[in-house]
Amino acid sequence: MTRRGKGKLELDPAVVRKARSLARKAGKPIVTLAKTHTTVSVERAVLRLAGLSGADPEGEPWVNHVVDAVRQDVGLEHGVALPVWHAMASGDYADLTKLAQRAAAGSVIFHAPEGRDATRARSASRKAAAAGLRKIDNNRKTRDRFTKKYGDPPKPWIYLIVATGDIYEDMPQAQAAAREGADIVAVIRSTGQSLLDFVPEGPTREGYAGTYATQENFRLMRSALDDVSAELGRYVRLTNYASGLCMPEIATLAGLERLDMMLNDSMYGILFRDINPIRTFVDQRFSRQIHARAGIIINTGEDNYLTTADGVEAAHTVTVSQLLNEFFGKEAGLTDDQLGLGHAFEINPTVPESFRLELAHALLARELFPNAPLKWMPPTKHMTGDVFGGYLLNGFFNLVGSMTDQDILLVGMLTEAVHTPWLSDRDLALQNVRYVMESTRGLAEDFVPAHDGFIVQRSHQVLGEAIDLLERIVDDQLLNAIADGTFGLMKRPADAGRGLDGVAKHSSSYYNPASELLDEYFADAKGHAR
Amino acid sequence: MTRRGKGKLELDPAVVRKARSLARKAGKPIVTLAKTHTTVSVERAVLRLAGLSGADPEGEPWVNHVVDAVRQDVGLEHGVALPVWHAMASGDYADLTKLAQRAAAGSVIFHAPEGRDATRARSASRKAAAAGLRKIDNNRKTRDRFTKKYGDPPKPWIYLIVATGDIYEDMPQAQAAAREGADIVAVIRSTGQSLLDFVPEGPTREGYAGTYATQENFRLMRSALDDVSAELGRYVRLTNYASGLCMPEIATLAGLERLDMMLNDSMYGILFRDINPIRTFVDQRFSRQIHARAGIIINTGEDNYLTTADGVEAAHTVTVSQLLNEFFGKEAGLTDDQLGLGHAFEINPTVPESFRLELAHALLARELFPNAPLKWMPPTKHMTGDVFGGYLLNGFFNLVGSMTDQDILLVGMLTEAVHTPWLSDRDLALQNVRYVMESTRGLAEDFVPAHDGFIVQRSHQVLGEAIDLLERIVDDQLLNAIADGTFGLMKRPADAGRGLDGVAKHSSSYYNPASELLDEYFADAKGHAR
Amino acid sequence: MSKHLESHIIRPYGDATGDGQVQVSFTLPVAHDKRAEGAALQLAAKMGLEPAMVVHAKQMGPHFTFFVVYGRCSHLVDLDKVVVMEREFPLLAPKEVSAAVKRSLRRPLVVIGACIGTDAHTVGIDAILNIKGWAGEKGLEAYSDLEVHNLGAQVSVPDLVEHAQNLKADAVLVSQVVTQREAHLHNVTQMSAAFREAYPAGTTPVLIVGGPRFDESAAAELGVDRIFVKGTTPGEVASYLAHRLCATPAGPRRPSANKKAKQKTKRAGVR
Amino acid sequence: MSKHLESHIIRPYGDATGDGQVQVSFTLPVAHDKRAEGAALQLAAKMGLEPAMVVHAKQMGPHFTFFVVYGRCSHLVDLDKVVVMEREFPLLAPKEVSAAVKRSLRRPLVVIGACIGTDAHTVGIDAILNIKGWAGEKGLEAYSDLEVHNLGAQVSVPDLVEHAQNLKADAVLVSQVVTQREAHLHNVTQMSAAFREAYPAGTTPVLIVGGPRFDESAAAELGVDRIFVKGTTPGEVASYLAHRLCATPAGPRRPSANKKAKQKTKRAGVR
Ligand code: B12
Ligand code: B12
Ligand SMILES: Cc1ncc(COP(=O)(O)O)c(C=O)c1O
Ligand SMILES: Cc1ncc(COP(=O)(O)O)c(C=O)c1O
Repeated sequence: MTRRGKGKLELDPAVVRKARSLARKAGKPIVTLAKTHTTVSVERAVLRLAGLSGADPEGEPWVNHVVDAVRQDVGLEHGVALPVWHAMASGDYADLTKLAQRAAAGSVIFHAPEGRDATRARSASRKAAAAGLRKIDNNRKTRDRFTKKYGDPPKPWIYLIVATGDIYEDMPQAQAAAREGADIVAVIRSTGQSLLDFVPEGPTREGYAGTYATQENFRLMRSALDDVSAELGRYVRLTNYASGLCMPEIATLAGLERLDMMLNDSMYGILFRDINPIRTFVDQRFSRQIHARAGIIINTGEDNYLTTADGVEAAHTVTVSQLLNEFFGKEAGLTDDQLGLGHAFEINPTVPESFRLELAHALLARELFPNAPLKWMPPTKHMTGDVFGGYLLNGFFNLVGSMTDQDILLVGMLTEAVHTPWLSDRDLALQNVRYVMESTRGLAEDFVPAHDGFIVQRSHQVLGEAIDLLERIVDDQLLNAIADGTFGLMKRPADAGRGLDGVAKHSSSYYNPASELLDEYFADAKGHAR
Repeated sequence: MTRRGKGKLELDPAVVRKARSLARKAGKPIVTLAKTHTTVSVERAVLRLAGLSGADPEGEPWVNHVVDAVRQDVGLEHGVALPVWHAMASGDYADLTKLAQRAAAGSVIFHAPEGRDATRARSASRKAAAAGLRKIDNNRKTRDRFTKKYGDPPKPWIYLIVATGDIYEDMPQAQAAAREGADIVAVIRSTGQSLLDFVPEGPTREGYAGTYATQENFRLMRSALDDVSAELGRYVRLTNYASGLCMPEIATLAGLERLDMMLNDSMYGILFRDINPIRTFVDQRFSRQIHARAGIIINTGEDNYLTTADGVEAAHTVTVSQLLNEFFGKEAGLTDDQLGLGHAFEINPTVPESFRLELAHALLARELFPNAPLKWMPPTKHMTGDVFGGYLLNGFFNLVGSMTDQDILLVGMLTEAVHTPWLSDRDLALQNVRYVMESTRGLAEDFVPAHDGFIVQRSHQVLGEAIDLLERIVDDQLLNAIADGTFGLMKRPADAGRGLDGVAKHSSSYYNPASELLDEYFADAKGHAR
Repeated sequence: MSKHLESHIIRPYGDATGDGQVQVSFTLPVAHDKRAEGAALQLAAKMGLEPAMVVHAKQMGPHFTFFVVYGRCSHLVDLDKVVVMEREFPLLAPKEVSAAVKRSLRRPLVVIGACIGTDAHTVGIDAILNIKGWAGEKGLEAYSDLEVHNLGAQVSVPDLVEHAQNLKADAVLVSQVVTQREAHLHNVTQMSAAFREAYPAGTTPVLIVGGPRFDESAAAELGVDRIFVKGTTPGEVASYLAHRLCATPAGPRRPSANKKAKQKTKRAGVR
Repeated sequence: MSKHLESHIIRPYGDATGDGQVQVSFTLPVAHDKRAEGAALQLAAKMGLEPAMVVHAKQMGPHFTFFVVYGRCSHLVDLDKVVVMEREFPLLAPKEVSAAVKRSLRRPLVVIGACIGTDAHTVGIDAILNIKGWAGEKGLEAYSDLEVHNLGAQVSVPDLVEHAQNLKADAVLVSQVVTQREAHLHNVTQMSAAFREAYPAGTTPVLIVGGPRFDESAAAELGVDRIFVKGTTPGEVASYLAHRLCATPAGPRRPSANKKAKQKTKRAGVR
């Protein structure tokens, strides 16, 4: 195993340490920013944690009604917890839903409580949030029980995508995928959900090129997979996307419905959805704290950079992003085994020695993050309508996965350039993976990059370029680097992009019971660690 | 490069030496047998070398008429040279063809000359044969000139098969294949030609699943390839089959028409065509002397064993056959760089670690025969109608070729289980090879089988089994081993099989000018070597 | 050789002229058994494959089977009946485009581009617009007399129209890559209708859409002026702009395509 | 789920019931250009693919282009119209076969096998005959009351007939794997005719042929009693022999198949 010890790339530990400390330097200011701001979605997440769900007849969620109302009356900067639970204490509302309905009707006026009122509201809200976190903790225990009972599948875990747009079609397809050998099923979202500033409600039957992420859809799919897990005697994991404008809420719902992995990248929303950077980073930290608490493995999105930038030229931006995701993730309480850092097989296959370059990059990630469950993503950009050539390319992608000992393998489709996967595409893809994994099992031990050879030199070069870039980022600040198009060639200034208006700087009296509980939890988690 | 020095498999030189000396022991008696017998085809080859070609109106070649007539009159045991050139001297025949026509008409009676007649016939026949060998020598020079002029393509040489059955369809297809990237074009033969005890004449337009091997077809195809070689500035080699009942004649025609490689296995005819073992070994030695003289690279047929026997269980029979082919080849004057020893990717792909097993076997051949232009053959037996899976499997076959540094790569077809190759099958196959070779170029240097690991141990095991088998063969004689079904599970007793009646033991007065000249040639070739 | 070029009736080619050989694969919603293979052959026959061979059949789950079939296709292809949409404009070098713009407009030609709807696939439109360009050709931003505004991804139709008006766009370039449930057709039809609504008749900017799955000949139905498909290069687009906008500097500029579409849409005849 | 089993009219399935999606690939003898892609679409349309997309086109040499096409196939498959040839005999265990032979023949049943013509593919016939067997089932040589003679490869028809007569064969098993230019059909027809010629009418041994590319239902045309195809196991063949030769020990043994074929062949009516 390459996991521990010297490593095949002869990376200099000092250099690696330097890369990490640069990432810390670059990330620190962002963390401060995140700690001193809140967003509408963070506040809505608090209410969801406290048990508020459902929507009005038009489908606008109650959490949106409440947060908008509070904001109108007292602004966002104090957080919604105190005004809301103060209102609960003042008025006679059976529960939060009643309050929400009345607020929606405009018949509630929120105040920022002071003194003893504030104290009372504070502890009431803390109780409510704690109840939500308990649910999350219990789900984590349940998952642990299942994985203990069934045992975990061998690595790499096979990751398959389902995307009919209709949750009731998704369920049988997901179960079929599991029977065909999927260890992880991801339900990709409808295009555009990431730009909605609310989370749709209930089961949904139509989306474009994906299915809406809703609490009910989460619940339905998780129970469908629990059934098939029992049938197969293998715990099948469920993945969705904590990204877009509702990242914190979706993370919370994932915790409440026992999802197992969430796509959750620190910059994807900024770069690929033009979401405001500050909004993203604030939402990011909260959602990662939730994921940490829920024992959810995050999947980062470095693969996406290589769909817009070149797989060779931009290789080091992947490394930089992985280091940043690692820093932000750990700062938010995620452990190594929750960091599903992403990378991809996206080099133009006509580049000479492209396969060795892929090996160099994949092995670099493997050795930089020996304990992270790396997510290895298949070729997409260079897939064409030549489905035969595409099938071959996916085989060589699988081979890199086997030779460099990746943990999560997203299965590539021969029809990537043609359509969203067909039943038969998926079946062929799984046969491809199975052949490669079985026939090359153990080959990693015979893969020993020549000392100072092509692969070793390339990996050192990429790490070097990553360090140079991190230094530049530290100098002119990460936000500016993003603004200048450092990642994926996208220019995203900090004062532009979607959702900026949903961001507020904490007032001196800001209070968020969820954050408080989460901070305490991780504080003494660290305590124990020491 | 793995070619020289220690080697990745840490093979013990003493063990390797032992394997070779056992092969010599096993082969020696066969060589004696071959040196003391002749066959109708050997004798016909002498006449072809002396310039006799053509056939009667029914298509029966003149060489057959003459040899049959001589045999009738004086038997085969003295060889045909003396009776024939004695007849030429006695009667007034413009040339051999005239003699043949008269012999066919039954109006020639052949005698075995004595004394001065014999001496005269001997030198006349020697002159005639020498003229033929000069043609062959000139062809060799021409080839050398071309390869010097164009330069040889990089290894591995891409080997493609053409098989329309019609030489006039074959020519454009072969040129197309060359333009698509083929370095070697093989025209496979019509089924059943190997069982004909004569070589068909002239250009042919119909064969089953292959095209007849005739002198004219050889000439046409070689000149078609000369044209495309000039066009591409790359010398494209031509391959055919020196096997079956007419092996010596076909070898001779190959030399006379400047073919570059010939399929020529010491046991294929015995095992897969049920040709009598003695007939085969006698024909074998003569044809290999011709190939040696002509600078033709032979391709042996170990791949075939694995189509009837299991790729894992029978792996060592491949090694044994390679060692025997090497011994017989060198004894007949072939140099290392003329020994295109065969092996194949025929392990059941569902066998765990099958890919590593293939690597072990391929690397063993590579390191046992560091200077032989090994011929690496694609999967056939385990190819199915799943053309996608087949395309993938061919990719992994190509990868073994790249990682173990093979010299001649026979390109596999995704439709192997379906039909003889289509134009598009060949084009897809070449794209497959190109991707694998380009993208993994140099990967061999990163392939270092773990010390005492799976691959090393497997290769040692196979070599060990090969030695055990060779010992058994040495004990109970090669001919008996063949009779007992040691190779390809086929039982072939020495006193059965086709063509036995065409074999004769030399009489004390046996004379064969071609053999004499060839023996002298190699004798002083060895002389120079010393 | 030449016969290949002359004969106008052709058939698929396996390894001999006229053999008509083709390969087909598909899934049928049945478990794998003899009947299933018969069903596969029945379908092949209906597609014109006779004789046909099922060379591979693999059951997937309890209710589906994947088939690979090879066979001789009886259908003929008549090359004379093939209708191809030839490029209706000359290919110009960047300099020539700029010259044409200068000559006819005497001001920069204003181009805006975007991915509309929920589509976030910007690589295609960027390939056309960004300086970096595509397939070795620089993008429109590199053209001296073109003023390019790239609005990026997931732009709503109202925003697009507003920008077009504020920037006085001469041409609007829209990309659509996601085609599930015909998303690209819905979005484009909606977009072109919105422009006709927002602009006085005949003054709408030139509407150009592109994407890998469009049918080049569907411009009229979609109410746009031109459709570009897979493999488009920036130079082609620039040349089209010059052809479309700089040929007749004075003359009115209402694309016949819009007329047609107008009649279709509710708002037909609005003045 | 159950609907899958009930509905008798089905369509190809891509990722939704009824979407009719299929994949096709073929080569056309034309250079690659717009017209060629149009030609590919024309062929797809004739095969019933509409809409169809050319997703890949690669020119091969100056005169050929390879295409990959995806599209919606309009054809329906009617499962009720599928004719499957069901096994007409019960599968017996080796013991049962031997018992049947003992009972009805009171002597070993003599079987000879060979690859005829120039075909040298013996793996198939060996799979059926050799003790080693196939797919976990032992071959006929392992059956106590079967006397098996495997003549191997490239046996000429006259030789085969001669052996059959000398060995008093009850059944003759012939394998044909090479199918180029219909070699397998020619050889088998020739073989069955030779047997009818050599034997008094109605006394010919049971003629069985097999190979991966035969049509199971073509026995009558080829003048043989039974055809076995891809995936045959020794047990099936042994069971058929018992069924065919041991069912009616006394009764005459002229397969109707031969009758039919007789009328076809020149020598019909010879007595
Ligand atoms: C890169 C990519 C992405 C990137 C996009 C990054 C970015 N900023 O663009 C990322 C990773 C973000 C992504 C995400 C998704 N993607 Co995506 N993606 C691709 C991929 C791999 C390549 C597309 C590409 O860049 N092609 C290269 C460009 C240059 O080609 P092009 O777009 O055809 O453009 C050329 C021509 O069409 C033309 N052209 C295009 N537009 C225009 C416009 C004008 C005006 C003109 C003149 C010409 C023109 O000129 C260009 C140059 O020749 C394809 C698969 C593939 N290999 O094709 C999938 C693919 C397009 N994606 C797909 C899907 C479903 C998605 C998701 C919706 C999945 C999900 N649910 O999460 C998401 C969401 C994105 C969204 N909301 O739209 C599907 C679409 C299926 C379909 N036909 O409906 C595809 C086909 C993959 C698949 N098989 O499932 N994707
Ligand atoms: C092994 C093999 C060989 C071996 C054969 C060794 C041997 N002693 O048999 C060797 C290397 C010698 C060989 C040579 C050639 N081969 Co070859 N060979 C194959 C290969 C790879 C596998 C065939 C096989 O063994 N299948 C496994 C057996 C068990 O399956 P099966 O034969 O179908 O038998 C089963 C059933 O059909 C049935 N069955 C079969 N026969 C019978 C008989 C009876 C009575 C019954 C009841 C049942 C039955 O039961 C069996 C068990 O289920 C195929 C490609 C492929 N993957 O299929 C090519 C293939 C068959 N060969 C082919 C060709 C062209 C040749 C050559 C003619 C090429 C040449 N010109 O040199 C030569 C010459 C041989 C000759 N004169 O016939 C072509 C045939 C094309 C066609 N359809 O016409 C194929 C398809 C490869 C290709 N795509 O080109 N070949
Ligand atoms: C990291 C990451 N987040 C989110 C998404 C999903 O995109 P959206 O947020 O638009 O659903 C992706 C898509 O691949 C992704 O890679
Ligand atoms: C070594 C060898 N000789 C000869 C042949 C050709 O067979 P035949 O002699 O029947 O033409 C082959 C076929 O692959 C072969 O491998």
